[in-house]
Amino acid sequence: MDFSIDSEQKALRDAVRELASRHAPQHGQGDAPVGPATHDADTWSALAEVGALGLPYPEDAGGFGASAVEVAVVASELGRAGVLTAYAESLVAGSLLAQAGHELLGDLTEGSALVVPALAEPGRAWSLASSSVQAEDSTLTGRKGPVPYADAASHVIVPATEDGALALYLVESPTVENGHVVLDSTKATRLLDASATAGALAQAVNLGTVALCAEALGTMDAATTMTVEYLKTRKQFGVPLMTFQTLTQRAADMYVSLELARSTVQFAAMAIADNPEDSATVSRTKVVTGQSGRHIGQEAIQLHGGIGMTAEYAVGHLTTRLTAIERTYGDTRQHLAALAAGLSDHGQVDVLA
Amino acid sequence: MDFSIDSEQKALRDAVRELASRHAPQHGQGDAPVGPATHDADTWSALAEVGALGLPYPEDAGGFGASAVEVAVVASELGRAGVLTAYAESLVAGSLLAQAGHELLGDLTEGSALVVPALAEPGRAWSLASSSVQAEDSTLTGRKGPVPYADAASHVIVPATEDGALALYLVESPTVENGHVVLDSTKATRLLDASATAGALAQAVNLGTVALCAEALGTMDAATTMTVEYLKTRKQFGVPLMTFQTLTQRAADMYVSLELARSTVQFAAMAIADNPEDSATVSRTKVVTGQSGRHIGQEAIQLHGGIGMTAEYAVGHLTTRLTAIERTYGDTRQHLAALAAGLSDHGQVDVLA
Amino acid sequence: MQRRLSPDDAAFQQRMRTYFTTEFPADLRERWSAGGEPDPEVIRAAQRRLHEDGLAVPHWPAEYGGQDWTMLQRHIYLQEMQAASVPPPLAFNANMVGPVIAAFGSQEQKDRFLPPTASLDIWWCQGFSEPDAGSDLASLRTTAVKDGDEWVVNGQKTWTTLGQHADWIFALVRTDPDAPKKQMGISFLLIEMSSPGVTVRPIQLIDGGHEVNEVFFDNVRVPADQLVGEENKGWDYAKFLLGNERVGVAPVGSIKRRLAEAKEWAGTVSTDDGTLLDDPLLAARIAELECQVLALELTVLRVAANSREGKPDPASSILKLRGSQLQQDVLELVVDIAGPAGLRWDDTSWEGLAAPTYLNFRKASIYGGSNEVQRQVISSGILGLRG
Amino acid sequence: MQRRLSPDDAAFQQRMRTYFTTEFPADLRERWSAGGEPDPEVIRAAQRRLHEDGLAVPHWPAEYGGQDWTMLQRHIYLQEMQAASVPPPLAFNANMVGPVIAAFGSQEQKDRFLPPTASLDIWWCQGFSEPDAGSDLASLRTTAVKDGDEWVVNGQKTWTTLGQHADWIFALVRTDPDAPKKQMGISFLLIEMSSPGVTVRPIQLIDGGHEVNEVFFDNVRVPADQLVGEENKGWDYAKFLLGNERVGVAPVGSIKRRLAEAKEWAGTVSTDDGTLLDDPLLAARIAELECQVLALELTVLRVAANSREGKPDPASSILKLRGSQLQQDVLELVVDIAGPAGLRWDDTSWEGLAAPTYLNFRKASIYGGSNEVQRQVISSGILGLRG
Repeated sequence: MDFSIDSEQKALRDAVRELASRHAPQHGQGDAPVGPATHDADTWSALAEVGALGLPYPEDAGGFGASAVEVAVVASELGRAGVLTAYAESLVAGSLLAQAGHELLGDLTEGSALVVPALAEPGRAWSLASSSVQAEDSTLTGRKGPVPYADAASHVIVPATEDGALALYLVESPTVENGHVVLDSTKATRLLDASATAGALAQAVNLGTVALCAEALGTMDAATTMTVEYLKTRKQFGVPLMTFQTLTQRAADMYVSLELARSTVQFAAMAIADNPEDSATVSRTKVVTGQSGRHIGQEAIQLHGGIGMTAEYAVGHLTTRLTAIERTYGDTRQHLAALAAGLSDHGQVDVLA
Repeated sequence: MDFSIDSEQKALRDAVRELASRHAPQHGQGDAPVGPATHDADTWSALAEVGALGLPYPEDAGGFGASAVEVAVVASELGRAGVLTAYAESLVAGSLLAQAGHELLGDLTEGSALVVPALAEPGRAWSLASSSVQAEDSTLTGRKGPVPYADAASHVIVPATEDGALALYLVESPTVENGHVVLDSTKATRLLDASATAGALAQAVNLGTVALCAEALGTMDAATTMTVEYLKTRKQFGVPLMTFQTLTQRAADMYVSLELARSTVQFAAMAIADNPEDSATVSRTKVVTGQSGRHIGQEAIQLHGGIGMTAEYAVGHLTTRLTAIERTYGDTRQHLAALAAGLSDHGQVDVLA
Repeated sequence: MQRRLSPDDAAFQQRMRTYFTTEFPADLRERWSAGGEPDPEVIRAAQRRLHEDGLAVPHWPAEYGGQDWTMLQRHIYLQEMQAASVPPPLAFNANMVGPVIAAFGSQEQKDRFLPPTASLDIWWCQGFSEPDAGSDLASLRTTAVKDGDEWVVNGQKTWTTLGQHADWIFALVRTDPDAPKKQMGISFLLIEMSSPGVTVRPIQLIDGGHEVNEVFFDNVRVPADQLVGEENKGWDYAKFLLGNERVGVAPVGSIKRRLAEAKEWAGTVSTDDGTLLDDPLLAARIAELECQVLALELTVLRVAANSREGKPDPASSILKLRGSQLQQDVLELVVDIAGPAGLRWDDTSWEGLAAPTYLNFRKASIYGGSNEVQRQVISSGILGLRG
Repeated sequence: MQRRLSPDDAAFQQRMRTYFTTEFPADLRERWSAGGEPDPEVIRAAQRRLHEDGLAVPHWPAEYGGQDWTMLQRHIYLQEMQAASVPPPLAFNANMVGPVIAAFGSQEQKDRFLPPTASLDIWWCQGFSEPDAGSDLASLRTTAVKDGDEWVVNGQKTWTTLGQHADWIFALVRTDPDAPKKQMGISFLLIEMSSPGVTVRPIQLIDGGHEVNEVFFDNVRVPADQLVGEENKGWDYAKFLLGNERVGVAPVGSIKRRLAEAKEWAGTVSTDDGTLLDDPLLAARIAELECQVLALELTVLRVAANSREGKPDPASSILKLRGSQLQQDVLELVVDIAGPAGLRWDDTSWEGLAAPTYLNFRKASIYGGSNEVQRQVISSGILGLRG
């Protein structure tokens, strides 16, 4: 058990930090983009250039043979700078391509293909267990969405029902309407059959979830830092806000939430590097990150007051992103329910193994 | 909809307040009784003398023809003074006797009989739906408990299984071991048969629960008042504690919790006076009271610091009582689950009807 | 104590329900119910119609459109209006500047301003907050200097909600910079937005909307008869305006409506085992919110009956504090119900509006006196905890 | 970063587990595991045994019984000890006065006190808090006045945990009443409880137990060589004592054991549909607590690796704050699992101990630096928020 990062990981962190600061959204007087991001090809190319897109895949599959630990380093820096990208989506897709041994992975890691998974469905809660898309004769019919970054994607990966079980398909140049992928006897390539799909999806989404949690960690870190800075500099009633103990005690609680999330996210990255199927650790991390993110996101705005609500100031955008992350790849309630179903599998949660 | 109390109710409140202050536990240097109460015959006689024991039953059944509103007035005053009695238990029993038309109700209201319900069972969560006690030929066999005040009770009322359904029985001079009622072919009188038992139990426990919630309200009121007083008078770092905004903001939150509970408890008393079967309102009140009671009980000790932990000081005893009330007649989780099952019965919760 | 409505109040409730659900224009209700950024035309049309029917400003003096209702009746009116998704009368008019002019204005001001204020022929906005003041409202810097029969106003206001639609602004301005306390020396001034020197800059919020604005005053000349009440007494009027209401402080009806909608929506989202409404954890959370909203509504009813009308009232802080918390909790629930569908924002579906609406209402615990200020009012004003 | 233990650490873990679960006397573990008021004989016997086996004071200097372990190994040791319900070495000896004497005491004091402190042949208690001080420890009033070769002590201490069993007390006393700051002029004095003039009065807590005491000093004469370190530097030693540990501040192992027990207990309580462990709301709450305990344990491990040993350390405040909160949350869960059975208190069943134990541990967020003090340390010591 070792939480320290090595010199290569430090170099990666520094490179991505520099990259992220260059591509960070510019706020200031006037309107700014709000809400879900659109794909930015420049940022994406820059990520490809530093090798961030291929980190966790084996070298023989077209990746760089690093692990989820490096992925978390990258995602945290993106989160800290408020840079919104399809990083988590690309990781889910990449993991699936790698598990299928598909050659598209090379294009993905180079950034020339943007591949995203199409997992959500209209009118349905988050679930990996079923899909209303039907597969027949290498064609798919049905509707998936909303699919983040579908508009910009060169390919999507779609779980589809085939003979009553789930299989995974790759669709090139998908038809997208209002963020939804529309499939109407659409030609598709089968990536994985029913025997491999559930396990592959679980592993891929574990990786994507850890990336999201790491992004959330960076986002929380930035929100906490900005809030502390604001309390130090902003004056009210003639004195700095940090004179008000009721505010500083709440900042202390934010910091505690942040540090708990930090430990858990770093551990989760190590855990799935060690065992990609460790969904229980991923669920616990999603719960801790979700709760810390909600706490920090809400308090960051509240302690800033009105300025925190504005698109001209960064902190509200961080809360926006934390809000979205908590509802991506299963929300806190769903991960708790999954963990509750497995309570009897263990006495204590073992960390030191 | 009217929350004001009339002059008779005021007179009752003043009489019970005076009584309660006379019978309130005396704290001070040295040991004090802690935890669950034992029956105090003097306090009980005093309650009988002011008519508190017979309030909610019809006059023709041996009661005083008042309602749950008056019961709540009495219970709140007992709670405020920290006087622990079998009031809620006696109300559950009395309601059952009244519904059965049993003559023992007269002795109960006079205080000459102490009748309590035996509802809990070893190894079983709170439930009114079943009983492992078996009824056969007017005898009961099985074990109930712990039964608060069983040691002092002249009679207990026991739900028992008879031909696969629940019926209610009255047992005189019960055998009690370690607070549990032990029945071994014990002679018993049937109060209500299977057709009437479930409804009667629900009504009776509704009444007892409102009394408990009203007691909790008085308890919270006292705990909040003591905490505010402590913040005003206690000095630290050379200044009164109320100089610390982080403490006064928390006192404000305690007060909000108290006032929310006050409105809800008073409404619940009116609601079951109007419709004794309104279990949804009772469950909502139990939830609000449970949450407010936990919040206020925990904060009262925390804001007092060490002194709040001692048996020499009243506030910790108030927290002890709030802790017990939250787990009596179903805890917050169970009442929430019951309400969750009924969500589709209504669009909004209607108050103004 | 009495749980039931009296026959009179029950009849009143029925009358309100009938009016709001059958007589009031359904298209206005639908456009309001859809959510998203408020449409000024909907607000205008709704208030005109309410005013025609005597229901825009029932708590005003009778001669200017008021009704002689009890506090309970005012609660019923609000509850039924919100339950039916009727756009409420503009708060700046009906609950802020109107009552101030009615209580402290000259007869000329009343006659000039109250009728168009009630009918929304004048749209008012509020000029209280300033960039460097925040919760410390009294340290405002916008000045008004007397010059003959006019005041010359210079300075800047911010967080001016819907100011871009407004015809007039009621503003706190410093008229005596030498007053011994900062709360003294402030006056309450009515300023036409079309006056030369007034500039409005909309501020974008994190949900993308533009409901608040900065308002700049550059040598704006304001006729002296537009100062309300006494010179340098503006702080008293502002306190009156911010704290004199117990009814309507907590948007109970809106919260209840949204919670009922949330249940409906949860019933439409399928899960592997049924719908979200069958999920025990989600259902328990909804049940808990119903308990808490009940407690809030009952508290509104209970304290409203003992209202000290016309005076700043710390009990209203309980309602403001808890009302904003519960409103935020219910909107957060909706984001969870929307789930993955809420990751895409749009202006038309409940899922697409869920996250921006939740984010927008983080303002509820900041604007109009932050939750921290409300706790301060409770601890000092009710509990007597003075640090 | 590396998730797995190194082979060395894994072997160490196995060695500790084997020792605590098979070599350490089972009867002591059972008597400790039963809960309720601590039995001094169990504590004495356990620490003697641990000391014999070199496991009572592993973080002390090697010459006095310490082991040259890493922070991770110390965490593993504590975790395995707590998981096996082994009574931990008395904190006043092992974690408080021992390290202070080791760091600041004279060689004579080390030789005289450290061996019996490690073996619990001296049972120490703590004389810091006073009735009128509370969180403002530095305003203590107990005085020590030099008289020849002795200090004469007068005053009163309170919240002295297990003081009724103690042989010695380490006390903060005011030796210079004229010091310019109240933190100056305090000394750290070792006093034998059998000295004439020392009186102990146990204080009953709300769970009925008597684990804390008042200690009165009436002209108690203390030899001058029982003053630790420098005169008037006692405040520094107290700060060292209260804040120099990251490992062991949060009782992670105990919390985990209790949570695992809670699951077992929940599985024995039948409901209308199965057991409490099948109840979705209760199960989700347990799962949530497991997540939070995991986050705490990982934080202990992460920050322990960067420990600034020997200096007051604000990171330990995170662990103290969150450790006490989670301990309280888990004990509250047990009260809910006990349900109606917990309404009767007894000393023998888990149900009967549930409520008094929960109530007893409300102290965890008050004693040893309240949660408010910990937040203050975090906000000023880590975040630099100085009001």
